Amino acid sequence: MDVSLVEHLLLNIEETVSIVLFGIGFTILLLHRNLIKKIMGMNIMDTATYLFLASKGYITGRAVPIVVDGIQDVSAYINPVPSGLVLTGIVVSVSTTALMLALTIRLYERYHSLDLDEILILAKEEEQI
Amino acid sequence: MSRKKDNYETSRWKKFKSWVDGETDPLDHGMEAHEAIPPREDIYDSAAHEKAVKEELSKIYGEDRRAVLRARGIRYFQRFYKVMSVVLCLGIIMVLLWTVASLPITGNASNPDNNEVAARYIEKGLQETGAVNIVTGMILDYRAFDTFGESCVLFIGSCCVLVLLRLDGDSKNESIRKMIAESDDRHFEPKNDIILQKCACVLVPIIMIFGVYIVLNGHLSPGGGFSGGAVLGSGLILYLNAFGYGKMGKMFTEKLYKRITLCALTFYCLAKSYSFFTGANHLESGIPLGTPGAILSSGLILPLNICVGLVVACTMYAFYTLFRKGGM
Amino acid sequence: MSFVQNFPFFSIILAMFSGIVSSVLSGKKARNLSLAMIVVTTALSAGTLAFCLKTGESYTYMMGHFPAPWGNEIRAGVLEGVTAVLFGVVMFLSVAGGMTHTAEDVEDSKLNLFYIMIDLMLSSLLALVYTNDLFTAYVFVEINTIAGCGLIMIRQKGRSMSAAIRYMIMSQLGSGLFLIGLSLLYDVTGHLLMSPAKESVELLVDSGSYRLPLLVIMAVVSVGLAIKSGLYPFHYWIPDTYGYATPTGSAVLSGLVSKGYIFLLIKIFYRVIGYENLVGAQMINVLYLFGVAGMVMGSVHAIQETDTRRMIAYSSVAQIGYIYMGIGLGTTAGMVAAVFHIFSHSATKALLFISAVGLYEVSGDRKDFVSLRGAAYRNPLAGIGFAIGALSMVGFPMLSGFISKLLFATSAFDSPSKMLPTLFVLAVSTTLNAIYFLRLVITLYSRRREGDKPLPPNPVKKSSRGLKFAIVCFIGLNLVLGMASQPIVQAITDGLAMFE
Amino acid sequence: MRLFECILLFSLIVCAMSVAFTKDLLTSIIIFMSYSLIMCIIWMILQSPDLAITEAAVGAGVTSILFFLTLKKIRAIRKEEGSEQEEG
Repeated sequence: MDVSLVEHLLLNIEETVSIVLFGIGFTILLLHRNLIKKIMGMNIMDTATYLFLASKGYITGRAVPIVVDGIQDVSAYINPVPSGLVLTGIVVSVSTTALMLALTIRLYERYHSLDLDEILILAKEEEQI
Repeated sequence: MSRKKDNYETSRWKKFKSWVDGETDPLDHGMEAHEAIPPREDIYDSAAHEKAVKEELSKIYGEDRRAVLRARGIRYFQRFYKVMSVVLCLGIIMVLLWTVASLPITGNASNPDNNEVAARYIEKGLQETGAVNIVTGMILDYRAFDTFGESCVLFIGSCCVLVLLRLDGDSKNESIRKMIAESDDRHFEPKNDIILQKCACVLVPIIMIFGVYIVLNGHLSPGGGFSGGAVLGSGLILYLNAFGYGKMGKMFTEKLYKRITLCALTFYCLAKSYSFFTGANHLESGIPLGTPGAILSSGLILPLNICVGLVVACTMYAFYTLFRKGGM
Repeated sequence: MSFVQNFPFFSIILAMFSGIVSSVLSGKKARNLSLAMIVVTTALSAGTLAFCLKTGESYTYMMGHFPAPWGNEIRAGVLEGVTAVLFGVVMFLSVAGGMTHTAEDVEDSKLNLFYIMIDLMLSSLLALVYTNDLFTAYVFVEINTIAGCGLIMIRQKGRSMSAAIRYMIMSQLGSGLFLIGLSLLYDVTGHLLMSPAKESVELLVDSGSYRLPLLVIMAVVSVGLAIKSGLYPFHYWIPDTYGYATPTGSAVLSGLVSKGYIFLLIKIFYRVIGYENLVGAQMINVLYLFGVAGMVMGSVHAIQETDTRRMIAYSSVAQIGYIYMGIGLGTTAGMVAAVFHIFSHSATKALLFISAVGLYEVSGDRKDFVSLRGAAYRNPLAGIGFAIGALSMVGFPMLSGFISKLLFATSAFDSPSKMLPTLFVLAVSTTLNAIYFLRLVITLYSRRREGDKPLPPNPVKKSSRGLKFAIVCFIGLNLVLGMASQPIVQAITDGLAMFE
Repeated sequence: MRLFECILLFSLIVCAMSVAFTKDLLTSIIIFMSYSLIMCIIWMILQSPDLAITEAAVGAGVTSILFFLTLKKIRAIRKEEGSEQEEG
């Protein structure tokens, strides 16, 4: 593997980690059979993206974008845009999480299982009866 | 040979006809075809040996052959799907990592994203929105449409949870739902736990005051409607856990929840519509921005924060009660 | 600034506001409010369209006091106007057609929640159509997803709930990819609004920097939205989802939701990435391949299906393949054909779902072929509606499907390398379409036989006025799209030119 | 500070992996909660206190409560089923 590539990845450590986390979350969401795990995977995937965004806004040596002592210089504060986007995103992921958990409860009430494959098979059988 | 072919032709035609009439299941048809022309099965399934074993098994256990075939198809499909998914996921990670390696380096002030957009937010944000916290000013003034969409996401999320978990008097399969409601999980835990209650007595006021502080100071310090609302909601949840539904139900009913949500969202919608309308038509909005830094400043941001805070607090509490007992 | 230019904004806010107000209304009032809202919104969209046609150019509308790179914006042009009007009409007819069934399927106390979902669904669709900002698009994609999930699981049957969770999982995968694509794009361009982002992308392409990230952005955004719209290898959630929702839900989901995502994708291709960059990056060929595979495989799956509703759902997979194939041709003519197929398919598929409901009503709510035999005699109007929908799907002249197939075929001649495979696949897919749709139509128009499974007692229900009205209007819409296609194709061409 | 951040980032990956591989759901929920808390500290380091406070209230607070509630509900259903079987 190229040395400069690894070096660059280490310089971009936050992004690298967030991509790895994104991959882990994506894999859990796609492959894990347990619904609660799937939902956790979804959350991990979302937070990983938010970490990616937030690290994009960060500038070394600059402060929180809250105006202090009337200083309004660009060189004093970090980029506020990603923070705003992530704030919006977090709300979205809470809503989807709540919705999916509610669906999980209802499915468990009905089929007494958390395994998605099993639930799908049971649902199919139930209809045929 | 030719006779055989004729037979085959006629049977095919018959099958096709019956299939057009919708009499036969095409899957059955497929299976019958497999029996008629064995080589096709081999294409479908490379492990002929396994097939033989399976057939033995199905004979032994007297299972329906079709079911076995189908189950095997599903299993093969699942295995294939699993392998493909793992490959897909690894591929995505690799490609994205490779991409990251060619992205600009974090923390560098000359990155493309630190452009005139961020510069204007920082340099003029205070004058244009009146908010000391630039992030709040940005999400509630510059990019307010996104934020309005976000509160709609929360609203529709709570509606969906209501659909799924609310137990109604006229629920269709009433007996089952009632049974589940009666076996409420609160039976399994101690009631009126004295330690919890004393702790709650101390903690709930502090949490609530903290939540209110975060909401009201959203334009001055970190936080804002959403985080403050979540803190307020968790305060309500703690109170509920300590003192039970009876006490909570006296002050917080479903009606109140609906009213608060409706009023807050309506105000939000109208206020932002007014601001969008005046902005797009280049009219003066006439909303005073006040002195930056004072609590009553920054125009619409404070009331909007309060609205969002109320909606979020109620929604979080509603999620909790709906998950717990399917109602408020 | 003319007052008409406010109309797109009014229509989005109106739809949202009626959703919010519906939370305290009774089911019936919420339904009336929703229907009235859809009519008003469609009228507003028509006003916008007329304005854009008159002035002959598109315009952007500031959402707030701040201009382009700082504040949110929406954008309206001819193509947006046409799409918004069509979405409004299809939404109105689907809601009106499935009204009585919705009232049966949904508990009374939760009926208003159903109409909240419809309202917010429409508002998010309109926002996706009009948006000029990528992050706004993400937020409204999420609203669309959650509302879609609500429309599926509101029946609260086991099958529909398991379909809903499957739908949610696939959609979340798609949203995750879409969001990471947006983050990468923001990272290399520093913009979220479409017009400034496109300028930066063009600068980057010219200077040759960040070539790999741009390619990955294209891929990730396309795959994310393709998963959400159900392109072929990611289609596994489609049959369950469309098959077990309420009739209105099925019509809306298949006719509008997936089309909203595709429209957004086209918009991103044109307004952010730049179509020529996309063609240059060979990304388009991947979409073409997936589209072609979907066209054939969707039809093959549909042939194997005995449940008619699932069959119609699988046919959606094939039709979405057509759309992606058109996008993948890499020519403007192909794109025009794809956009026309979006319109044609959303009108036709909604017609099929709604008239199928009329047929199930007279067959004791059974959905298999044997029970449906002769159903067209028991409910003539629904039979005619279904037959026309099926013929349109197959590509019968005078109907909308014919025009879109014609457009696909003629546009194939523009790209020499893809001409032969396109024509071949079009022929194969049309044949397969004809096999399963005509088979069903023949079944509908053949008499019941001696040995047939008896229908449940008292199978014949009278269909409601709403359903009849919806079927008649959908047939009309199909004929309009089929016979008066010239101005619509012209409008699409103009609208695509305005995207640049 | 950089080292501290790297340790935190590494522990994020560890948490995410163990969420995937833990058998017990309760444990994985608790791990997920700690994942959110670590994320919140990282955001603090990245100078975004708005995000940190929101993540602390929402990710580690409300989302985890919802997960716990789901698990509790599922166990309640399971228990009820078990007692019915005993009776039967």
